Amino acid sequence: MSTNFLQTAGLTARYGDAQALFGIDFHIATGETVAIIGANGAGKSTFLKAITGLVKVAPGALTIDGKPWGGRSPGDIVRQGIALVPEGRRLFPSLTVEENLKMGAYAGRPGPWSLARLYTLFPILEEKRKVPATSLSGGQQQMVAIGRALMSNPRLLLCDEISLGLAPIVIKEIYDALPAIAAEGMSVAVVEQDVMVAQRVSRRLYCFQEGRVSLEGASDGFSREQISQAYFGIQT
Amino acid sequence: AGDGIFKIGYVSPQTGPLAAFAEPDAFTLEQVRKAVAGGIISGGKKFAVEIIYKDSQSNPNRAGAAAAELILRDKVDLVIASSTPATTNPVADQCELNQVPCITNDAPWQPYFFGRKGDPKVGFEWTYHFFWGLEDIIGTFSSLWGKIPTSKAVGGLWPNDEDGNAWGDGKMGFPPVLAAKGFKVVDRGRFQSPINNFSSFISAFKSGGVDIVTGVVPPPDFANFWNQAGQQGFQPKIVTVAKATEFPASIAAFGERANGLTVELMWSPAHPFKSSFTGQSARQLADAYTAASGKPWTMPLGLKHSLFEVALDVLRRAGSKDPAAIREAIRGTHLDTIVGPVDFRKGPVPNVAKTPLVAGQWQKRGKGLELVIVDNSQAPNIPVQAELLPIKYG
Amino acid sequence: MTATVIRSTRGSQAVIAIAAALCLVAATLPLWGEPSWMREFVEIACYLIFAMMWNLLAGYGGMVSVGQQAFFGLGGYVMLALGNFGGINPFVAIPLAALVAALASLPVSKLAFRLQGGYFSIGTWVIAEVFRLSIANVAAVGGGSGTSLTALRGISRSTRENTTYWVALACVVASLALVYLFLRSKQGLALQAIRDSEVAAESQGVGVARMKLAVYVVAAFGCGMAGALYFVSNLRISPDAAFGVNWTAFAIFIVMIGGIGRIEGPVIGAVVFWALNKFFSDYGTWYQLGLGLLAILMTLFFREGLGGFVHRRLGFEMLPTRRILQLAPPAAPATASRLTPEVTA
Amino acid sequence: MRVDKVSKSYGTLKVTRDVSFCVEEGQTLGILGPNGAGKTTLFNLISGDVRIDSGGITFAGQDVSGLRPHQRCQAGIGRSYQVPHPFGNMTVFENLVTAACFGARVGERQAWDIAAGILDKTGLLPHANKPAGSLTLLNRKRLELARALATRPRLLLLDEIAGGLTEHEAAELVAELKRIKAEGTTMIWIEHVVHALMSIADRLLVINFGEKLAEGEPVAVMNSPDVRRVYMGLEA
Amino acid sequence: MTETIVQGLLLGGLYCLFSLGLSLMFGVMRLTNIAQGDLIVAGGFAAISIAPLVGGHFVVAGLVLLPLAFAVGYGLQRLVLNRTLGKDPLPSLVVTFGLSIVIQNLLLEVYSASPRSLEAGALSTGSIQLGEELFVGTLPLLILGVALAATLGLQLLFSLTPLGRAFRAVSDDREVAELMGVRSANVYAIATALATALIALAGLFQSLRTTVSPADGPLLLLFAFESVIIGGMGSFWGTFVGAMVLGVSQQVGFRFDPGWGVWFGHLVFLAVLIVRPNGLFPKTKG
Ligand SMILES: Nc1ncnc2c1ncn2[C@@H]1O[C@H](COP(=O)(O)OP(=O)(O)OP(=O)(O)O)[C@@H](O)[C@H]1O
Ligand SMILES: Nc1ncnc2c1ncn2[C@@H]1O[C@H](COP(=O)(O)OP(=O)(O)OP(=O)(O)O)[C@@H](O)[C@H]1O
Ligand SMILES: [Mg+2]
Ligand SMILES: [Mg+2]
Repeated sequence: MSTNFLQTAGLTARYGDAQALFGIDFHIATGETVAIIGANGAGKSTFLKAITGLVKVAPGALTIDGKPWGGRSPGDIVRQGIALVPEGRRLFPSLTVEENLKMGAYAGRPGPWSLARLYTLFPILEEKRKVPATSLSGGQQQMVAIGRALMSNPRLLLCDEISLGLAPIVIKEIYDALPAIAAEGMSVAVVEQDVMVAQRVSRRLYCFQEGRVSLEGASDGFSREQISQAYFGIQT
Repeated sequence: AGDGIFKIGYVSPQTGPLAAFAEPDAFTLEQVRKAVAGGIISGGKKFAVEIIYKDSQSNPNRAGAAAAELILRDKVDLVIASSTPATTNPVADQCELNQVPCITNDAPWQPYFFGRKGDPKVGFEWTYHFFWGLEDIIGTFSSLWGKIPTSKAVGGLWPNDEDGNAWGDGKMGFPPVLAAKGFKVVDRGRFQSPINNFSSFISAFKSGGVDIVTGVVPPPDFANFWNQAGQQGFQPKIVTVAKATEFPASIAAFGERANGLTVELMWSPAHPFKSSFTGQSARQLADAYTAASGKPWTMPLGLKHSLFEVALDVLRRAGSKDPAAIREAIRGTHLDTIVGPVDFRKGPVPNVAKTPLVAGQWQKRGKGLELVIVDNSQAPNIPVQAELLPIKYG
Repeated sequence: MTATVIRSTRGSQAVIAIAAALCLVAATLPLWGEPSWMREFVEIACYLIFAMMWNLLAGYGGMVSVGQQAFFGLGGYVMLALGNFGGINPFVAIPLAALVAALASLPVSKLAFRLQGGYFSIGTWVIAEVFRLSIANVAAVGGGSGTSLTALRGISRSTRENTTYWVALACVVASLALVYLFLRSKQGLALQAIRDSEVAAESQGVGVARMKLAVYVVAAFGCGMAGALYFVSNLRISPDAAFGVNWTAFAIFIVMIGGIGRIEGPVIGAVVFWALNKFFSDYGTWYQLGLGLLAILMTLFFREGLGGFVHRRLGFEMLPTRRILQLAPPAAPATASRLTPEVTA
Repeated sequence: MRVDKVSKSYGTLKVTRDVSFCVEEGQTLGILGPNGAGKTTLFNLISGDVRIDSGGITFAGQDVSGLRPHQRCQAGIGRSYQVPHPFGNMTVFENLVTAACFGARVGERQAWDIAAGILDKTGLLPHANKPAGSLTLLNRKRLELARALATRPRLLLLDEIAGGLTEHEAAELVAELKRIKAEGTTMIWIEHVVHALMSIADRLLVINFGEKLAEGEPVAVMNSPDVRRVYMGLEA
Repeated sequence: MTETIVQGLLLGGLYCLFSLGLSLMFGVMRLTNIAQGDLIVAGGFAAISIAPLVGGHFVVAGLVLLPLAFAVGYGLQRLVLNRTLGKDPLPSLVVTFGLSIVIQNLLLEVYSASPRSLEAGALSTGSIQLGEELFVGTLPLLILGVALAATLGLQLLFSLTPLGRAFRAVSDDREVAELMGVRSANVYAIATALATALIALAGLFQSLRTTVSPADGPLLLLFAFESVIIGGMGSFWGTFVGAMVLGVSQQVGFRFDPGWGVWFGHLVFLAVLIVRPNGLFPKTKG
């Protein structure tokens, strides 16, 4: 089942005059979980933004189901079934928990995920559904962010540092939920600073360094030294 | 190459809130230009006449700038202007400073003269004005209001502008004269126009037993007042408000509720005067205007016409382009115009000549409303056309 | 390490030299020119000074005010009061009036600075309205009807006109020089830094609040001066004329045409405005409509303005405020031939 | 420089809780902690960009907690931002001149010399006359450091300036910082690149959830089990 | 005194209609519309022009006007204002200011400077007597009712519908909202369209209650603006209350002295600015 339904080839991206990505080759198959690691500013978030259309890329650089999708609007991409859990959660502060979740369904993609199903996955959210999303604890906010992305019934879920600012115990909780989420054939790509976590949850792994892929392969195939090398470009 | 050409600069509020005053301008200018197409004879020489027309945008600031442009750039020999002190005063001030003769009208002479800080003993050197004064309007109005029985309590609507300040003035304006004539004045003070709520006025008028409302009010403010009076059940017998009810267009906006409103009348087709340069009677002039523009007659038509009558008469007598000669000619003016005789030698103060004033009422005639003369106490030579009727409330 | 810093180019020096020569020629205008030219100059000078101040505020200080007419009108009224009641020569009263406007801007800033962005704009407008309505209720200066400047009566027309002209010329040159030197100075650096990032400017030791206040006060001073000058030449003042929002409208137009955030912007804009005014102002409504439309189009499609366009075309800035560090002082003859080191430290 | 029990909350989120520490003159303190632990916030509190809710900050014997940021800068606290805030429309040189003029409060001429000297030292000289907005991220980070130096600080706050540097560049940076340190400047450095930090810091402070987790001698701190678990994500 | 307050509240109803559009556009786009007042006046003139075409009744004119205004607003945002949005408020300010000048002069050209009003028939003078000396005009009461309904409607739209969620989401974080599939350009255009419809409604009532003339716009803008700021930015009930406060303040000012009514309204606004810079009911986030 290794149909690479999403693929990038030589993807470059820039912010104004500053180039952030220098030719990323990346692919993910249906049902696969892939991790992206790398130091601060390596370009991981930029890469996810490029896939979701927040950063403009050349049309041919991004293919979904073999068709070029680069340079399309974020709305078009989300309707293709690609959802992003953005870095720093970025919930809508003036919306309640439930409204935030409903915003996720704005694109109207049909699929298995509904409010009811989310509430069974994260029961705490049902309890808190009427409160402003930003009054939740960090971990609960992250659940909302993931739930919001799931509400669009994606084929590919992109998670940008969902462990950021969370207690290790909460991180564990969230990552434990991932397999259940991915069980129905959803692909998942996680960006993670914590290498151990990344290695544990993913099948394959990309390491970014300065806007380039410095390491790629099966997650359990690397030694810590190899990863450090790719991560910082130096020996620890 | 200016020899042999008299240049007249004309400032008027073509646009802005006062634009209604300039409505007949196009017609008047065409008429005048046709009349002087062959030039005029002055001092035995033939002069062409050129008229340069500038817009004040109803803005005193622009009016002054326009006058300055006429004087300095276009080098006009004579400046004329009309329609409210907001136009006449800045224009006249510019002329005075630049030593150019100037004739204005259509603004009561007190706001013109005292508004410009004129001294009745000295007067001005270069600038002349003809119109009626507050004494006329107070006289006409009080005579008008005596025609039917009322409580004799008068409510004042005087805004904080050139006219309102003069009319409501405690020394020169309405209040002292009315008090002397046995009227009780309810004056809540100058209001800042535009104003959209008159309820404080209305309740004061009601509690003061006011039967008569007067003032000099821009049309939008009066519309507010009149609607709110209706809502609050305030039903004065007489409403004599200047400005707001002078123009057919603003009257049309009030619809049925304009019936019975009274207003000062400085010119109408019924005035028994003739034009000094077209020979038309007032009626003929009005008809010609309606025929040419398709609009009903309006008071500024006569006033603008008379302004040019005086200007041309002055230039004919001046004999040369010398400003001093033109000024002397203005001083010596004694002309029967379409708004009545203009004589600068008599005036109440130097530089001012007075023209007659009556009062009129908007009365139902056929389908529409017509402005008819109902009081001529200050100008008995102008015949009354109808009886004053108290305002009827349905 | 000793740094060589270039602050002007041949081109910009030429611009300044030409400008200085023009000023000298202009100063003799009363001897050979038409009175109407002087009159036009004075009027456009008022617009120019006002627009320069607006540019300083909006283009450099990031404060888009729609209420600068408050200080314009105040300047006019203070000049009038000093002249008519204080017996002070109105020409002497011009700087005094500007000073009063600057003082008045201190308390006003306390209110206005509570609002940001668009709300600041309309808030300043409300404040200008308060000024207008307050003055309109002062009977001594004619209330809503306004009054005439009588202090200049009795002075001959040519003396009055020539003096007004010279004063206007002096005001323009002084404001231009002031703005130019200000922007070239340390303070200019701080202002640009604030425009780029307030947070970072603050962390680099720039007192942002004080700097903004300073700009606001200077702008009020300039606007007050423009107002006093305008009404000295116009001789009649009324609240509607003095505190009308159209002053700001024209300033915005002039600055957007000339190029916002550049010193020469208002100058270019004022020249264009003068030309448009000369040829089209008789079209009244359509003229104004055209100005509004032009401002919209410039903002949407040509935000750099004519000044920016000229700068790109000429390849040098007419009135540079930049500091160019000369990289290899002794060598690089190619650069040295184009660039003239002005100051070496 | 001493920080005394400072706290800060954003709404209900307590970002800094009763953190106290002090830095001796001439010393270098390294700060570590997971993302969102409140490190940058701590800097914001010290530099005055954000007001403290409670607690006090004393610098060189003077209580600075009531001062505005620019006053603190003039008092000798210089800082760089994690997300660079260059004055984008000004040249790199002018960025530094501004900092020197207002931060170090020197005259223009002297500021030029300071600026040129620092440009030379930080390797930004070739970019001196470019608009700062056109720099690459790496150079922007260099500019952050250079600009902070131009204020002639006695205490330098550095927020993740080594992130994304190659091994060679990081080594150069460390060398430069060592020079600065040798001149007697006190430094506080937030950094995820641990080995760089270790090579210069006299002491380490680890923050987690706005609280002090560990403080002390670098090697000891890094070997403490709490830190290994929370920060490195290593099961100790 | 009761009368002053009642009249003030009725006046506030009109001000509320003036200001809802401003509040809506700022809430969704952070866009300050300087042409607000002129658009109100244009709405009034449009109603006056439409009325005779549809048989003269203002209700019918309103029914024609509202969808028209909606379309105009949509186009305005799509074609012009969307290009001005961004961190820098200057472009949108200059463009709406320019728009204000264009509208004023266009109206002057088309309708001349003469003030005009819309015939309301018996409604314009009808009233309900509440006390011995207390009359409440039917039309002002109707306006207050409509203002209340419009405020309630907007509040419900914002809090209960997907569109309202999209409005708030785009306002909070445009980028993430786009990630959810929200087309922000479209959402902005709908917001402006709604605001313009409200503006037209305000214009219709203004021309019914009094007259409109091309130069009226700026003052209406200031009243609208003051209502929004007094109430606190970004909350419709706040705007409603702000309008009431402004109406009552002006009325109290008029009672004190007719020359100082509007002035007193401005003063209350400035006082609120000093005492509560974020308005009486600021929107609390997070
Ligand atoms: N909005 C932006 N404007 C300009 N440059 C940006 C912007 N966002 C990111 N960058 C730059 O692009 C590069 C890649 O950043 P990105 O956020 O993708 O890194 P990252 O790998 O996600 O880092 P982190 O671990 O800190 O999240 C960096 O140099 C960053 O500074
Ligand atoms: N202005 C703010 N409003 C609300 N919350 C804020 C604000 N600034 C920071 N926070 C929150 O405070 C917490 C600490 O942020 P801070 O930037 O100090 O983290 P950090 O330790 O510097 O992380 P990193 O390593 O990613 O730079 C985060 O949860 C952040 O979301
Ligand atoms: Mg990232
Ligand atoms: Mg940080």
